[in-house]
Amino acid sequence: MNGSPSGANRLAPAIADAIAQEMRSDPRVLVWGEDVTIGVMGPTRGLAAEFGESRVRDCPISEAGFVGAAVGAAIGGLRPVVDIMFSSFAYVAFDQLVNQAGRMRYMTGGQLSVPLVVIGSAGAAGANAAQHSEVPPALFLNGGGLRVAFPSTPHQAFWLTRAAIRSDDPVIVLHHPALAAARGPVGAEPLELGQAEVGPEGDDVTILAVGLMAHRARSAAGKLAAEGIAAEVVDVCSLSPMPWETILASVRKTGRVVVVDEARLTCSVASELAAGVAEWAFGDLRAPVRRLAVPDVPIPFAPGLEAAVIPDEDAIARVVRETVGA
Amino acid sequence: MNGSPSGANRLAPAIADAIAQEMRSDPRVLVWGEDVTIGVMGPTRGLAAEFGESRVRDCPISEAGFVGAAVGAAIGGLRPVVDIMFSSFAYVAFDQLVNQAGRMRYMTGGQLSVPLVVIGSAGAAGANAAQHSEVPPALFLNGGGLRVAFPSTPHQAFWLTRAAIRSDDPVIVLHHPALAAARGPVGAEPLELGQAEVGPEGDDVTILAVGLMAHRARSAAGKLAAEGIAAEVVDVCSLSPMPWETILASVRKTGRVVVVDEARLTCSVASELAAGVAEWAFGDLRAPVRRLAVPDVPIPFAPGLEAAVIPDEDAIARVVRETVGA
Amino acid sequence: MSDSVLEQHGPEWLRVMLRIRFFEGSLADLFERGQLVGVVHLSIGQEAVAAGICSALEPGDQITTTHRGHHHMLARGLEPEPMLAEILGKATGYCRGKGGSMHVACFERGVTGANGIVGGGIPMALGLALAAQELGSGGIAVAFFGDGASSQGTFHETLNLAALWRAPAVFVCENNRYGEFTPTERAIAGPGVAARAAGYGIPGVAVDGHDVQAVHAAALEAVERARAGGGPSLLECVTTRVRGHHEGEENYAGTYREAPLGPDPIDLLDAALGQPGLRARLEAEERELVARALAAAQAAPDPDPATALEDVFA
Amino acid sequence: MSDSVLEQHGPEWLRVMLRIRFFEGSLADLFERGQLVGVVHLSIGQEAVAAGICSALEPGDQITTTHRGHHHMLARGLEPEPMLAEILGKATGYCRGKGGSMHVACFERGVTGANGIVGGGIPMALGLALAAQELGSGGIAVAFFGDGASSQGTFHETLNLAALWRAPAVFVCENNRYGEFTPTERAIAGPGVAARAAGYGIPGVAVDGHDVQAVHAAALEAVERARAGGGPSLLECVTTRVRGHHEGEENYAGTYREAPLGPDPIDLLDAALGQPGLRARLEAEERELVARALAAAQAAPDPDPATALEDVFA
Ligand SMILES: Cc1ncc(C[n+]2csc(CCOP(=O)(O)OP(=O)(O)O)c2C)c(N)n1
Ligand SMILES: Cc1ncc(C[n+]2csc(CCOP(=O)(O)OP(=O)(O)O)c2C)c(N)n1
Ligand SMILES: [Mg+2]
Ligand SMILES: [Mg+2]
Repeated sequence: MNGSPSGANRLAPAIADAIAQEMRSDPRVLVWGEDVTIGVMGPTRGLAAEFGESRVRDCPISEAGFVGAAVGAAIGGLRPVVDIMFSSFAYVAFDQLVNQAGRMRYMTGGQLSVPLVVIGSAGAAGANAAQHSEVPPALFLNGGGLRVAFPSTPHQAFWLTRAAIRSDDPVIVLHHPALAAARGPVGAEPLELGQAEVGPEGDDVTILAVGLMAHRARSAAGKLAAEGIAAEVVDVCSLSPMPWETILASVRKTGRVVVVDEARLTCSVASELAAGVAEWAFGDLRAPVRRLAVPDVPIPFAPGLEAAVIPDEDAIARVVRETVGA
Repeated sequence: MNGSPSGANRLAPAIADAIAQEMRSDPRVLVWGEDVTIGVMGPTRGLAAEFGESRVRDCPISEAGFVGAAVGAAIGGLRPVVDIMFSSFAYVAFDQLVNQAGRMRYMTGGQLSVPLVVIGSAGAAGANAAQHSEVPPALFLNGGGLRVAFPSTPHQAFWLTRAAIRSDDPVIVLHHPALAAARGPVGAEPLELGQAEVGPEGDDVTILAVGLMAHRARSAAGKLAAEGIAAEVVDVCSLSPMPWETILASVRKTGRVVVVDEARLTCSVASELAAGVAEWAFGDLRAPVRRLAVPDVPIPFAPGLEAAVIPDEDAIARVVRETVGA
Repeated sequence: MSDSVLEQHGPEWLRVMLRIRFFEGSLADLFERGQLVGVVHLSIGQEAVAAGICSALEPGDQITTTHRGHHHMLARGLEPEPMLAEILGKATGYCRGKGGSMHVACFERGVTGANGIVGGGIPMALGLALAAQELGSGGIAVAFFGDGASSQGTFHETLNLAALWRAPAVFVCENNRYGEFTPTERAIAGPGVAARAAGYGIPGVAVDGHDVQAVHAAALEAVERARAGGGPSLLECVTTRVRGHHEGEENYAGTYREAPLGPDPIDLLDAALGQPGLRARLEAEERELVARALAAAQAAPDPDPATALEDVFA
Repeated sequence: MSDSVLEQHGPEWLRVMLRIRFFEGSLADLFERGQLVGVVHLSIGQEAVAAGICSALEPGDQITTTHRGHHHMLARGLEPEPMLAEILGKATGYCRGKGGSMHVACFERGVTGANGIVGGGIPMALGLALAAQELGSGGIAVAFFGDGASSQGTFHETLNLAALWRAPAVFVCENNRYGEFTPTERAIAGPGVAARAAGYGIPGVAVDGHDVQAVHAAALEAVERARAGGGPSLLECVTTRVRGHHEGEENYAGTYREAPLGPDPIDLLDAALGQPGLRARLEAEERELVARALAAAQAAPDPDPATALEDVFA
């Protein structure tokens, strides 16, 4: 390992730096979105100053239109990076993402590539209420044809954004608003789409988690270590391709699994992970795979209500203890 | 059990008859959609002749607009039934379904009801290709706030459509195009949202399936019976509420489970069912829960390709045999 | 506008516009002091649109509004206390603390809902109008939305549907010349929002949204047309967003080009009324009313966490 | 239109329009005989739109089209054999049998894609135009879509974006006076599709889509404007859908009100050309060409089932 490839040491700036570096080296990379010149959400902040307001282009509020245009532009030889702000705004462009971007290569028998990146925040960050707190990766995964990454550290954010821009496939990059200012170095070792990060390591139980839940899982693991429970956290920062080998290797070692998700439980990534583990590592399981996720409710506004539905460190630790005791 | 409440003996007409009966008894029920007066997809055929072209209203091609209007109309005191044709057309109205219809009661603290029904076909029926063969229930379930039903027989179709129209919640009713002409009586015993149908019964293994897959599971069970394997099929025709009690009761009896789904595997209903079973009936499982679903590809056009990705009777029987042998 | 209209409505307009001003001002204060959760988008400067339109409505009518909708709700007659309680996430809020600033609603009083999705509430208003039409209630529906929202597909789809079906609806574009930080002319091609009505064969009128009299006159015409079965209209009210897009934006937005301020709608109305002393009296009353509502809302209990699981389904 | 344009393009127009007619006719026959899988939407009667527009394009340009797009593809120069192979689900189809009738594409030859989602391809064409603009290729993009599609939100959003950004794009609405079984006047409020262009400040022209000369003249103007940096245009070509919405519709659609037939575009052109013998010669050639292509496509192998798992990701 040599020096860091990025001076960014917080998550949203690490995304911005990855975009900037790709823009410098590849003139086909450009940025579209609402107020991306100002960079409301963070990941595009500062880019307009360097690359100008044509290459970093503010769009009218018409997500289906400009996401669809980005699909066409990607097919036509550009590599658009669209900041859709809150990932739930993708719902108004859902057909363009799932049924167009996600199908074009296949429907044309491999003729077309759609090297499109869509960046959006995912998760609750304190009183944003139901329409601005969504964690929608399961929708993109079941929708199909899309790559999905959800980094939880600046290191992951930098490398996965870079990999997303270099990918010839459409990639959704999610980032958690509560982690925008999360600090950490960008390491020299690249991370590719399809890789997970493991840490801390442990033999007693595996915690599978993403985004803010990965952060909380690491905190819970620290707490549990003090109690003598060695929890291993697999941060599934890439969801498509899903890093099954890393996940199953950890499960085979520990025989116990807790999955934590900030999405609603039903048909979630948590359920996918639990189902895969229970199908492919059944013989290694010493306890049921427990899922800890948001109950099937929209995210409420009041901070106390919001906190009541989203798994926290204590809830994670409790379920891990139950699983280890099982 | 008395006589049948419906003269319909095929699936799509059973939906139409349920709508007609509700329209007769409740003037607030009306039907919107593209060419519903002609009834392209079946579920609205014949209604315009009885109820007129204002109450059965053809809409311009603007799904977000008229689904959104139906949300407003439902809030305002009507009970709109929207035929969206192919359920994948819901992707252009996804925000209105998930983020509006599915959130309004919650966001308003229970002030508003959205008694809306959206009917759409789901599944491949021979060479409709990627954009017209979707099976999207997982998207609605993870999206949240929506009830979902997917009947596989005229009986289920009649009763679940009736329950959907009478429900004060937004309900998505899916129907499989390959089953539109499926024959069968409408029984006198009502079926409610949240109920599953079990049959054939069996002690060796449980097959969980929906829609066309439930049909194929029943055929496979017949074949397996001849081999001495007693498979029990749970037709999960209601997906929200999910009939967990019925499902888990069957699993506790058999200890072996195969889940069959016509959606892409990742984050599918199959994964949800498998995860739930593996979490809540772990101690009863004598073999891993196997999932049989569409691999993570769009549905291809050519019939031979389409058949290659969708589980059929033989594949179901094979996986059941493996599970029973495990 | 005849003087009698001004006489009839002027004092109430002034009262409600002051109420909005103080209400929103109190939120700005709370934000400043770090006592607000979530994001708030204030409507200071846009009071005349709310007052002018809502005073043309009847109790049975419904409105849908946006992330920036407190003024519409107050002008529609919602109570400051449960509104503030909602915005503070209290159990006594209109939505039991589940909605917050972007989702305040009171159906009973004709506010079906605000919306966090730009353009999301436009079709809903059409549906409310169609329900009124179908049920013969005599009611109409008004969709409030921003200039930015007029670029959304739902705007186009809804106007086409509403025009085809002669829905008793009024579509009010509150053009404050910005969508977030993007000036309208960089977001809307062509001659402007009102001009798009012609494409649907419905009336499209632009008025000075600082001038409550002008807004009201245009609203009356559109509302009467809708109620009489004459179909929908598009009304563009050009106004000024005084406080930027949302409180706290200076943390990242820097100094973007703000559009020139228009006249203060309250000053304008006050001058037109020419009743010395009225403003001062109403100011005192409304300042007091908002202060009392705020104190009560602040003293209200937080929601019981168990209620987070309620209200998803019937 | 000057006679020299007719002289220059007339015979090729006639040839391609006949090719389309025979191509589509052969599909109708196949359907009739139960030899077609899936659904086909035929373009018989609409040949002049395809011929008139595509003859105004250059090789580097791109088009997006719809569920009803065979005519555009043939006019753009795609080969009948791999098109038919695709429609028959064969391994030798342009899309290896994965796309079928609604998704034929050949990017190399300037057909980015058809679309099964009404309105879905309109923004894609904008993106292709912006890519050409950005990469300085000199190319333009054309979005073909139906009258029905003009009610979709993507139409509005795309026109606004294209106008704002002066995209080198031409938006061609092929108004065959029906969306499925709904006549246009029951789906489009106001004065019509072309009139909506004014709302975006771009040219909007309606032409007789049966008349290839009229279509071509309007196309040339729009294409030249786009290529010269003058921004997008909206072109409405009023035409006739001769065979209904899709083959086999009589199984359920009954006799709905069909719009009166317009003139046959091939007859019209033939008469304008006034070259006795030309049509008969081209008919013989094109009938033969399509027959040979069909025979070859039918003889082609089915795709290997294993290929179903390919082409999802790079
Ligand atoms: C679909 C969607 N896209 C983007 C946003 C983010 N957003 C919130 S307010 C806003 C600007 C809206 O502008 P306008 O409609 O003019 O309303 P104003 O804020 O000026 O009142 C944007 C882009 C959103 N909430 N929803
Ligand atoms: C989003 C969506 N809604 C509905 C349909 C079903 N559908 C297929 S073609 C069609 C009519 C399209 O009409 P128009 O745009 O005029 O094209 P035409 O068929 O006349 O060529 C409809 C409604 C669809 N494919 N996609
Ligand atoms: Mg604005
Ligand atoms: Mg048409």
